Amino acid sequence: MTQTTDTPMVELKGVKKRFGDLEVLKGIDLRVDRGKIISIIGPSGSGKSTLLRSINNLEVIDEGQILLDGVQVNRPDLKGMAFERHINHIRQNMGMVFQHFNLFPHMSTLDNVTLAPRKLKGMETKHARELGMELLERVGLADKAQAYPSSLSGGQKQRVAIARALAMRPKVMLFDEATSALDPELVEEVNQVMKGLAEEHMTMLIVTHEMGFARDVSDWAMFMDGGVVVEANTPDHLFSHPDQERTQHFLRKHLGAQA
Amino acid sequence: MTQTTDTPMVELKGVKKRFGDLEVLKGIDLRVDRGKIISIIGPSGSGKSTLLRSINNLEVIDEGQILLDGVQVNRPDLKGMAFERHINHIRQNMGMVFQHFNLFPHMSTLDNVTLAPRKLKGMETKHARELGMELLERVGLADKAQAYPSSLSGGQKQRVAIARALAMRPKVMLFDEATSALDPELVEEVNQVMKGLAEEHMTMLIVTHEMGFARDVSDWAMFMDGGVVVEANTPDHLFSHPDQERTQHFLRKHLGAQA
Amino acid sequence: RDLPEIQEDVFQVANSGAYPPFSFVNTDGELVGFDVDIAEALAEKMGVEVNIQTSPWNGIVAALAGGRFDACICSMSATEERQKAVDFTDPYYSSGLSIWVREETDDVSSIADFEGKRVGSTLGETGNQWATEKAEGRWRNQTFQGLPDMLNALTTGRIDVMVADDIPVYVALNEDDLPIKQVDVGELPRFPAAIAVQKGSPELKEALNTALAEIRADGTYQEIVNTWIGEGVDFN
Amino acid sequence: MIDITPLLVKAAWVTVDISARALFFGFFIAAALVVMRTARLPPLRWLARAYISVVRGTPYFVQLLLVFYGGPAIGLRLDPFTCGVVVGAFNIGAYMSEAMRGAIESVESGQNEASRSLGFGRLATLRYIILPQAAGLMIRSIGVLAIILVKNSSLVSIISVVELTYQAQRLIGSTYKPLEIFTLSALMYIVIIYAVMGMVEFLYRRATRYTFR
Amino acid sequence: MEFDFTPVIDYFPTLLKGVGVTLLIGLTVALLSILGGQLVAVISLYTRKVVNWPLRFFIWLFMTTPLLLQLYFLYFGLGELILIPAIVVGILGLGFHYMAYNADIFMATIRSVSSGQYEASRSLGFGHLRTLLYIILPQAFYRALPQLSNNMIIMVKDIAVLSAIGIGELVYVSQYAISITFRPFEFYITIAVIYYLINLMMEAGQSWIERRAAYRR
Ligand SMILES: Nc1ncnc2c1ncn2[C@@H]1O[C@H](COP(=O)(O)OP(=O)(O)OP(=O)(O)O)[C@@H](O)[C@H]1O
Ligand SMILES: Nc1ncnc2c1ncn2[C@@H]1O[C@H](COP(=O)(O)OP(=O)(O)OP(=O)(O)O)[C@@H](O)[C@H]1O
Ligand SMILES: [Mg+2]
Ligand SMILES: [Mg+2]
Repeated sequence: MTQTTDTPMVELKGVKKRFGDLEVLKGIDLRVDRGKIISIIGPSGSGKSTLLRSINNLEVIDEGQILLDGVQVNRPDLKGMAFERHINHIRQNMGMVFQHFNLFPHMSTLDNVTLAPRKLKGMETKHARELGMELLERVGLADKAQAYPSSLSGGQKQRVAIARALAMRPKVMLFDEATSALDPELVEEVNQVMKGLAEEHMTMLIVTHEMGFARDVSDWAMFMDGGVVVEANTPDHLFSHPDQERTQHFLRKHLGAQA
Repeated sequence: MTQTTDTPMVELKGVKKRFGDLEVLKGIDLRVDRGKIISIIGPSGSGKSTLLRSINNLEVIDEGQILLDGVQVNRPDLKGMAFERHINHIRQNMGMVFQHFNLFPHMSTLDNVTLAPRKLKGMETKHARELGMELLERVGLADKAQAYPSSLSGGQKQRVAIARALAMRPKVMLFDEATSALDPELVEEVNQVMKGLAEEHMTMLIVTHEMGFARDVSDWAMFMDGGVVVEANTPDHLFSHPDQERTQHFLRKHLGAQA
Repeated sequence: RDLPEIQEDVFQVANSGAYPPFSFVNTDGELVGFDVDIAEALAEKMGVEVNIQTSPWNGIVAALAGGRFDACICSMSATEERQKAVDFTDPYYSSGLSIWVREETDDVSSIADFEGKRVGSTLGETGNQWATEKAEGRWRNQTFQGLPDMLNALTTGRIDVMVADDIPVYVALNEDDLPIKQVDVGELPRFPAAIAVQKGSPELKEALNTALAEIRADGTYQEIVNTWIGEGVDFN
Repeated sequence: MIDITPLLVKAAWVTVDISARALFFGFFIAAALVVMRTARLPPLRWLARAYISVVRGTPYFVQLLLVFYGGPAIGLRLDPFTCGVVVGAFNIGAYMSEAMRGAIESVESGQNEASRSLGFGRLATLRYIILPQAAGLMIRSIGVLAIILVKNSSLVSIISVVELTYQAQRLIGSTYKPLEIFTLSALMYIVIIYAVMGMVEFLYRRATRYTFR
Repeated sequence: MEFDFTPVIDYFPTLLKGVGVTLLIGLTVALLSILGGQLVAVISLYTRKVVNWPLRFFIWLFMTTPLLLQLYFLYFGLGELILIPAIVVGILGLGFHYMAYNADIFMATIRSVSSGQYEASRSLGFGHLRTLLYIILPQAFYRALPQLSNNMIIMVKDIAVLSAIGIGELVYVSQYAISITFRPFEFYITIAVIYYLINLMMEAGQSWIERRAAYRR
């Protein structure tokens, strides 16, 4: 799966997705280079979650192509076990943090984090625990290692979800509003973590409603509405002088604060 | 339950709550007057959700008193059916929007919204539908009235949860990060809705991580950390010149943006 | 209940209904058999109205003890242990154990030859107890719920030797030509079959004994034997 | 073979009749037990728990024998059929209450909280929110219990109710045709239980419709 | 009616042997039917119709026919072809029977685990099977527990049906003793007490797992 650095890490070509009559993605094109952070903003229901889920093949797209590091993710030609092997391999290189966290309720926090490295990479328990504790430390939850998800606060759950995704050391991380339940201090810390990861060439796609966060953290920003990409640009440009009227309207509040 | 307007709408006196060994609320005092919006901010795990849940008696507090419009909510003296009647009555006057939304998955969006007025207030179906559609309109979801929660996006779910809580026309609304999944445009709209409600004398307690939102919308702001109220003041004061170092540290990012 | 109460009411009699030719349900759904006819003859002599019902064998003692009926005319062997729990009348016939093997079996001619074989008997019958007590680890006992199962097991080779009350097997052989044969292994115990009544009903027991003697004396008894067991079989 | 079929059909109807009645009454006993188990008065909870424990803990046929033969001693003289229905209902009720409790507990706690916070009482919450979501698992569990009830109804023969299995055994005793009669009675059980399964499947699909939207 | 428990005491060693057989069969069948039930549920939920049709039919057969008939068929019917030892027939018959019941419950609880759990595991790179194994089945198991324990408690008592093929479990040995001593009530009360003790152990196990599960919801 190693390609020259010219290959974009994530590439989408004309991706379309329908739910029944509702076309949620209407032909999305996107290129994300290695080690870049791209943020995706847009109104509720515009298809942001669906886009991330499609990249991870949790939604099977109807048209178009999705490539991870040059390898095609959606493979309508592969069937059964062959596709199964293919997609599991792909997904091990992608970490996803869900809008609803989806922690495993029957496992302690630490087990949530270490399950994948232990079972998928065959990491020894001891080593996995060290890694897990290190990650929990990083998100400020070392003291909750033995707690079960049901006793965690919203922000704590979210941080466990982030740690769980990071534990596989994926090439790409997909965050679906992964900072919405984080307080400003933690946003700052998570921001640092992300920048650190980007320096280690991890690529990140972040769906967020927090314009300030998007602006701070990302290398590229994309505004979606109604299943299409309205505008994509550097965050500075997009957040300060959006070209499209639709974007201006959406960011009015934010632009107001800027002015 | 009607009292003179001097009676605070919500009052907490020395509220303490423990989970096993962990003391999550360490004696909280709070007064919220009728028609006021108060926002509660604080780091993750500081006890904000627990506080709201305690006001609604979803967590039974260990010490202290909680009063709604002069009537005591927690009543350790009442047992069995008597308490049951008491608390159901109290809760009908309080709307709550959960951090995880908790929509009813077996009902359409519209039914989620109209269930309580129909069954608790005996509102006729026709009338309830009108009310429900009006509320869904207000949160921009009239077209999803017949959809089931599983097909809604994160922001859409959150708006249904808000509409559901509003349908009972409560005196007090408790929002637990009720705007975290809303995009800026909707935040603006929800903000308008809230202000409108406040003018109709609805009292609101809002837990949020969005300092901008908190500052804009609220009449009073409270900063919590480690189960205690560190500082409470007008939003202008709290967000611009917090008195406590802890608050300054927490708001550093926000203060920086201000400067 | 003792006799006076029964005379005012109905004499309730039970059998298992699954032990041909003594008691069974015929293809018209009627309960018939040797035990049934005996019960009717006795009731006539005693001048009481009778009702004959079935009760599964494994619950029949409980039912008698629990007072669901007054007497069990059900081909029950009157053993000593049982006499501690219920009262028995005089025997109304005596049955013997018999030993059966498959036709091709030729190495069984005495009890000693059971050694190492699989021996079947029916749960709750005297043959079962006999086989269990005699085995002393020399052979393996297997127990069945009823004669049909056991016959099946013998013919399919699940057991090598079958210990059973003789009459029912003869009747079964009349119905169906089975590849089995009886072997003589010498002296086998014979058990007197008697009517069981609840403890503490001496008058009923007396009346039954009197009636038994009467049907024996007037030939009714032999008629019933002729009908169900065979012409001229001496059944004492 | 033809001549005994009506006898078996009649006995099969006894099996259906006794099971259906036991299931019907058992359902209400179970519902009462579930309510008692969550009651606020501790003695009620203990009583329910003890009842469930004892009834599940002892064999059905012993319960039948005790009530049928022991009953008259305390003035409870039931005819065999009634006794089968009553003991069956109280027996299956204990199991069913556990099945119901399990289904109810499988609904996420957030659902209960959301409903309570709207002002719904415990019963209304159960009625409108919890039961509709628990219904799927509940129907399947009760379905399994109903099937077991039909099959175990053969145990009531011990108190001399002539139901399908006992009738078959009696007829085998007189005809010496075990294979034919067992096959015939098996077919009847298949028909009865297949009907139960069909009903369960229908109700289950209805109850879980929303998960497929 | 007077009670006299001396015969029970005389036969107590025999009864204990019967208890041993009951427990042994019970444990084996519990294991077989729970693990097998999960397997069957998974196969019938997740494989194509052609694959799972025979399995479903097999399950359907065990669901619809009484245990006694199944045992007769396995013991006598198949006996024409191969002689399977009674104990094996008993364990298989009982095992398959309860496997069918358990599978039915597992199918319902597996489906009740939210799709988010499945997706979260898949997105970590776990395949379908391992997702089932680590994520779905444990949660489905917890939810199935009350009905599962119902099934297992009924199963323990159904072991008595095995006496039909001559297996010397508890009820069988007591009926033997009753046929000799004619003391039904004393013996039935005794076995009721023994079963109750077994049941107490099972209930203790159930509530132990349930407490853990409640914590992990
Ligand atoms: N049921 C519970 N059992 C044990 N501990 C709990 C339970 N619920 C909450 N806690 C703990 O109580 C503390 C406060 O939780 P709470 O949910 O009130 O935090 P919060 O301020 O809402 O945080 P966030 O902003 O992350 O939502 C946390 O440390 C949490 O782990
Ligand atoms: N399973 C589904 N079936 C039908 N419609 C769906 C389904 N999932 C999503 N949708 C619809 O697709 C649209 C896009 O949803 P998506 O979750 O991608 O929005 P989003 O941009 O993530 O919004 P938000 O910011 O509110 O999370 C919404 O209108 C939603 O109702
Ligand atoms: Mg989304
Ligand atoms: Mg919270």
